[in-house]
Amino acid sequence: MRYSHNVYLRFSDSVKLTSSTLFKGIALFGLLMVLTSCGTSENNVATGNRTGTLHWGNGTEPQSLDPQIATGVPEHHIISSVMEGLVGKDRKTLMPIPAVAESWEVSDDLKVYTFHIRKNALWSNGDSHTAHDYVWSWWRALQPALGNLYAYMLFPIDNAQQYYEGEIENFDQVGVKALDDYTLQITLGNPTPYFLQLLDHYSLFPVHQTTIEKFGAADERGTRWTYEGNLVGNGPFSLSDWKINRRIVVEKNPLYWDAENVKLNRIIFYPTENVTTEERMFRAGQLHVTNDIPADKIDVYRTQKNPALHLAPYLGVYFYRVNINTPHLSDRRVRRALAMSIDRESLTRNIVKAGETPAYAITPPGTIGYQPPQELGFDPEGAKQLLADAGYPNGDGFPATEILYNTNEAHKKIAVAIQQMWKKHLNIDIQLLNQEWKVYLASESAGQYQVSRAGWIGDYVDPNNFLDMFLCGGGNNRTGWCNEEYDRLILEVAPAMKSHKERLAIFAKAEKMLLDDMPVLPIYIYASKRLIDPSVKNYDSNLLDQASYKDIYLDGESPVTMQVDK
Amino acid sequence: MKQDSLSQSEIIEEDGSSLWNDAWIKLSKNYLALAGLGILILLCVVSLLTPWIAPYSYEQQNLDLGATAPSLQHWLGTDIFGRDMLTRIMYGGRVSLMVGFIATAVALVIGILWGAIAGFYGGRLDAVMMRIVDILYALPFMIFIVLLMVVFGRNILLLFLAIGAVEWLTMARIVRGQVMSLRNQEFVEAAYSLGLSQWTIIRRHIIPNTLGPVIVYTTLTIPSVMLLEAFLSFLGLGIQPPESSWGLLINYGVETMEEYPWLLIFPGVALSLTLFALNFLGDGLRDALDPRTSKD
Amino acid sequence: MFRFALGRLFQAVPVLLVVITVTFFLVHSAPGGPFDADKAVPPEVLKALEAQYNLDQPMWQQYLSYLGDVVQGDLGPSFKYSGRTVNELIGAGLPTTAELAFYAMLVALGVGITAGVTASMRPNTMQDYIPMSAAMIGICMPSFLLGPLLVLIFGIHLEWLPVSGWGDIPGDKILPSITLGTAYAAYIARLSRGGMLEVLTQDYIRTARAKGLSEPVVIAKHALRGGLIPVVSFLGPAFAGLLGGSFVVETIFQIPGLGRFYVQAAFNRDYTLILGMTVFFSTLIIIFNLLSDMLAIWLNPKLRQEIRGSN
Amino acid sequence: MAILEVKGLKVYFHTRNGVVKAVDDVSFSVDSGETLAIVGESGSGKSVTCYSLLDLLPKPPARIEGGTAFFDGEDLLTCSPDRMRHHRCNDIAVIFQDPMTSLNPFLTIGEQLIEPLIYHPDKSLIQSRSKARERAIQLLDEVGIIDPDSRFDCYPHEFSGGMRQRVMIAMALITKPRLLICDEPTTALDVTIQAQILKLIKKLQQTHEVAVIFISHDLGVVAGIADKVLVMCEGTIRETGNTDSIFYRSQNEYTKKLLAAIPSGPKKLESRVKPENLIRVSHLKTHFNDYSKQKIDGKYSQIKAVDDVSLNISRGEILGLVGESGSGKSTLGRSILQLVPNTAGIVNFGADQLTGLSPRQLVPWRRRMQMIFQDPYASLNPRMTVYETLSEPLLYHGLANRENVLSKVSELMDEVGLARGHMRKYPHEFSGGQRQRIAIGRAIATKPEFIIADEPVSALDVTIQAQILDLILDLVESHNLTMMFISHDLSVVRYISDRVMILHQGVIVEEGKTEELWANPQDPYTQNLLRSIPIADPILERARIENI
Repeated sequence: MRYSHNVYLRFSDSVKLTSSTLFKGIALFGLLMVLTSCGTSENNVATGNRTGTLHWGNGTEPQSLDPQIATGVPEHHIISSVMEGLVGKDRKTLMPIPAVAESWEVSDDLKVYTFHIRKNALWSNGDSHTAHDYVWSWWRALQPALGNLYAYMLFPIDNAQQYYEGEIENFDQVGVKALDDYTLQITLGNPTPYFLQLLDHYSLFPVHQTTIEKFGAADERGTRWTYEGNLVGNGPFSLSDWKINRRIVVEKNPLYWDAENVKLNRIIFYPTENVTTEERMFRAGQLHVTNDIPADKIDVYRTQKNPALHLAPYLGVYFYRVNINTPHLSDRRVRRALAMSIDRESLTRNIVKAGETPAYAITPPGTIGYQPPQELGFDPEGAKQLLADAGYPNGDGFPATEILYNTNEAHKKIAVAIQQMWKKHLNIDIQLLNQEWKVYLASESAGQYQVSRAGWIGDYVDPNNFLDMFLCGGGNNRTGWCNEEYDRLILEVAPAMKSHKERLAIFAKAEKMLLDDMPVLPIYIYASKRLIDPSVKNYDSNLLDQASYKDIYLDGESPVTMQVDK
Repeated sequence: MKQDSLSQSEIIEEDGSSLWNDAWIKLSKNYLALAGLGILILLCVVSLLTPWIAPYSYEQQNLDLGATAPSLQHWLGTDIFGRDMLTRIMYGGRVSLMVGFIATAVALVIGILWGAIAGFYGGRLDAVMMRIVDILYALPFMIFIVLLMVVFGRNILLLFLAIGAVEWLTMARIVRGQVMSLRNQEFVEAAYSLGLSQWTIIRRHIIPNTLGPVIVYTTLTIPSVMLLEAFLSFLGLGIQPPESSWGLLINYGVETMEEYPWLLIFPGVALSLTLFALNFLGDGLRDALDPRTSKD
Repeated sequence: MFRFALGRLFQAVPVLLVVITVTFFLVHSAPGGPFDADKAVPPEVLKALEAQYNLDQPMWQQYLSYLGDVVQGDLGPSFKYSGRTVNELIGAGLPTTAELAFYAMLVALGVGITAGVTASMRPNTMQDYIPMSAAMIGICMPSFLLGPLLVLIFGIHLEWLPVSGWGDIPGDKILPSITLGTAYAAYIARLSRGGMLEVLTQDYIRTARAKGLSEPVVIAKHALRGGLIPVVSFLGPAFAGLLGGSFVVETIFQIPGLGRFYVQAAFNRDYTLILGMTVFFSTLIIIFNLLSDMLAIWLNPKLRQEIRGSN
Repeated sequence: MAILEVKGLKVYFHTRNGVVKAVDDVSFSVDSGETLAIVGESGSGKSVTCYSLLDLLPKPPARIEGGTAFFDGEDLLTCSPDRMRHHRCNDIAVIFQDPMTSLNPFLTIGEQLIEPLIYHPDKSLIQSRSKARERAIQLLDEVGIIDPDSRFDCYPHEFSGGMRQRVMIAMALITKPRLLICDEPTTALDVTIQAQILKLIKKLQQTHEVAVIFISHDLGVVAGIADKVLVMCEGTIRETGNTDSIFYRSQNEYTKKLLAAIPSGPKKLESRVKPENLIRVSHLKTHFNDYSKQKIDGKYSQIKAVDDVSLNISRGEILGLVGESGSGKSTLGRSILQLVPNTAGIVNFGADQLTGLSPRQLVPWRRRMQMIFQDPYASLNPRMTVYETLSEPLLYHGLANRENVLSKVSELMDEVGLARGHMRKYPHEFSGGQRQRIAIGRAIATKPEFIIADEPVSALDVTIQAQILDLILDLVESHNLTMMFISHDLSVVRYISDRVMILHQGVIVEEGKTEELWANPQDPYTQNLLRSIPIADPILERARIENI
């Protein structure tokens, strides 16, 4: 018998009472929270449609809004709303259209461009906007201390590269001249058919000298001139608020030369890193436009024939690099076998799903009329034969091979599918290795990989932008592949061609050489994927996925029409 | 004294039998705990036999089939690669259970020893040891993992190490708290006055009496270790596709919970089942290992 | 009490120093640099960048100058968010994260203590089993699952609450607070149940009943104080955990808090930001542990007097 | 006229292992102004009886199976919770055994005192805080708290044990109850304090005219205070009657056994003291840092638990060490055994010096000297069976090997009077007395020469106490042990020791041969101590109380 003396307690009969006092506290707290939530039933989209505010899902938080420091797509969106270059692009065809320059002439040798700057173009603080701004801006862009990763965009300009690399010291020798306040003359080193396109790239946008110098030296990184309240631009909108990781707000710029045609009053850019969340925000009416769509959601929207779904080809290629210096991968028959046993049709249809097109060449087809050679289609039998020829009949003796990819669910899915395809068609063992982004970059550039996932997004629409990746020892080559004839074609022969057609033929020849050797396995051509509320008008999908914010307007009233994108 | 080493080894053997034998007898009367144990054993057996009894290959894809809801062919449906979910859950269980048990065991051993030593000796040693725990708590875990990976390469052992390295900290704190209250108990003083060495006292008198909270914490740790494994695998430290684990399956299932709910539900059920089985077993074990609970 | 706190803070100095040192060399030895990018960075650019952030100096020199800056409260410039200082970034994220942690703590305490106390009043009955099973699930329910579930139910289907944001749309703070607070609510439920069960067997509870006090008074006045001491000791680590562990919730709900900075910084190899956040978080952890210890002492008159006496 | 009339009370405990009849068919009545003592050993059901009246038992497992308890014509066993609160607040109050645990450590005593007044269930009787405070301070004054006004806001830990019990008494009286239940109110107190408290209760009973139910295991205490006595054992009433008839003319076997078990009189055995000093302690000091006080010059002030004690113990001698709580008697014992670090002084075992030896060097000595602890619940590892507990020292010190350990353990169990069949049981499965037998077995397992017994029988019932004392005497005899016997209980020390030392505040105030010291105490402290011992004889005891 043991009743320890401390068990004589009586459990309450009035539990309800006690818990109710406690519950009261909780309820009060809950009530407070709910009360704050009962303010409005209108969502962002509805409010935005009323007030002319566009809610834009912008991917990640921009790291800088300095056009000569920024490098990413999210930065691009914001910068292109607050700044403008000499030349713009038609939002459908991407053909050059006048922007700050109302007109321009090109010399017969295609080397000298003369731009006539609008007299009514102003900086957002009211300063006048002149040709000298461009000379100064590009001088700044070419200062090595600034650490401009896009300095090479200016290299078509005569002597720009030499100046940047310190071979010449006098900037006057660089081919940029302000003939007068409103006339800018640019001399190129070689004829560059895509030069006008470059002018719409933010790295060639003008920046406001006084503002920059007010906050630091011209070539100093990370000054506060890009903050809200400080930034002076020349675009249709001006920066009014920047809350890190929360939102960036741009307001209509009344001093913009074309202000009367700008219909939006305001754009709010949200950093939406998490695609799944972004999609939910869209569904809850918190966003007009998303940056992306989760792959698994695409089918749902497709089945619903949801008008919000916008899929379009995008100027980028998803491919695998093959490290040529890996013994068993140095045999080009092996590489070709690998390429031929990827069922790209099935992959794009079943895994990536967003209307991406299978890629059989590194250059996206249709790039300003360029059609790359396409010969290595899906041919498992031929691949098996090639592998046998290389000494691995039925995959026997083929060393275990690793696919390296950076940590990401989408990359993983593709790697898993390809792993299985190679296993099935070639009977070879493939392992997957994912590394965190920076580690992956380090491994890849150090050549410490066998097969590695890669992607390339074009900065401008020209095959050169893709093909000059694989020059001998190029910083973006990373495969160890080197072909002097290829280099000569890209660097010397193509630029010297007189006609567009001849030039494209040279590119085709070069690309054929690349594909024959297969140091890269092209997989698919990217597609831009966005969900866009039907109230957003004048948004047109294009190859560069570049919106023209000045043209967009919101109309929540008009009946929803089925939009067909292609 | 010359028999000392011999007699100590005998003590160990005796120690092993009694408490655990009695615990087992008591456990066998606790039906809930037995059910938990049964489920765990079943899961382990299924995991062991998976290569022979799995209905499909875990890596064989059927891209055109894609994700399909449960059907007669695929009882638990298929994933987006057209792979049989039942098979993948079975294979995933192998990884998850192994990681869960081994990594927790690593954390358990380090945590108990660390906490017991710190708590028992107290004073400056305790202060230093607990400051080390503080420091480890504060270090950026992700950088640590990435570095581990780079220095040692990819290795399943490393996974255990990494998980153990995180989970033992809390365990050490719990055990330390327990030990500090135990070390002033009279039976410890009695053991001390018998001339037992400190190590023997820690091992025979202190640690067995900390088992209650340790077991409860352990049952909570195993599921969270399984989810941590998914995170580490995602970072590239753990297992690599096409292999999978419950944690990874759940991780992916969350992404598609609206479109393909079965990709979340079934691995989730597997994990929850383990969780509850562990919980019941843990509570049962705690009671069974505490002789005092038997008569009330 | 003051001297006690001072002593504890003094002890924290070497801990912080070791944390800074280890983290410093850890991040610098991690592969990949802050300026590595998808597109190859020209060597001259890289050189310019490294020169600007003193990365071209010997490691020990960088370390010493960093230490010097930290002592002065300057955590340096962020490498990645060009133009922002680490102090500024922490300043931008802290109010949000602190607010989130605070609400989550309210949820955790409110729900946890209610459930724990309710369960402890009738142990081993349904009134005990149901909240405790829920707690079990709550502990193990990862927030990456709970968050989306709540969003789908309350944000998408019922359309009661916003699915993301923080302070942008009314009510957008509710779901994140619940998501973050749930795991802690579950822990607190278990702790308070355990604490209450122990206290309810104490003689002084019986005394209180024998005095003719009503049950609510017995629970609220006599039992809670002692029964919640385990919870109070848990508050420090919990708050630190809430602050540091909010990353997942911040990502799910697009909340501009510190957690996202921290993880992004780690991925970006933003050395100064990683270090700064680590220093900041360790300091917070130390302070919160101290605060919860002080609260526990303050709640216990005997300890309170001993501490006061030692002053 | 009976204020409380209990008839046929049955309280059963429904546990997983069956039904325990804690109280079985108990009937009694208490008159106004009368003191009823309920006497019994632990587990006799005496506390359960009283708690069931106030609905203070945990349900489950307890269940009241039958009976009535009429208080003022209302049955306490069936009344509503509200009525019960009413009774608790107005009519019946309880003083619990341990004032240390029965007061809420988190609240000031003032707050706890006034609670029944400010939370009174009857709204019209709720008093304001200030009024309640006045009443409480007046009562505190009445129970002998000095400076009640400022002590009102102190916490329980700031009071000594005796003062705390005074607070408890004030708390019980604050509602002006008509029935006061005292549950072993002095058991946790030192004898001198006990005497004061008993006197206080007696006085208050007379001034407040309350009926008292006095629960106690101590017949000496009961003898002086009770009008009527109820003897309980195993849930049933064994005998009931007025005090004198129970003490002088008891017919009941159990009552007789209880009375006989009270240790009294001198040691019966011959002394076997040999003229050889086994233990020599000279100028021993054990000081601790006082963390509760301010540091002076960076150092804590010292608590002088043992302050310059010198003593010798001869081989074969049993030295009784007597002191009240806080006198440093336990610390002295532990200091001699080198279980706490000595601040100064020398301890010799035979010819060898123990002080200054490292723990490793002490190991062989540990075998030769052992300790028996006070609390048989705390001193046994709850997760080790009897076999493990007893075999551990045997194996560790190489006194047994694998083959013969079982038989050695069996022998030990025989020696301390435990059935061999209990070898695989855990401590909690035993009663207190049996546990103390295990602890004694562990102590003698190593065949020590010297044992310090630290209050080995204080936690035990009186009948068990007698058995254990006899066991100890037997073992001292058969094993040629030398012993230091620490106790607060003078009767026990007298019963067992050859020589006695009185320790007060770390200093030995008096020492001498047991009977000599008893007959002629010199020190006033010793005199007071001896005077305070209750005597299990109503007439003598009443006279003793009168004389204090």
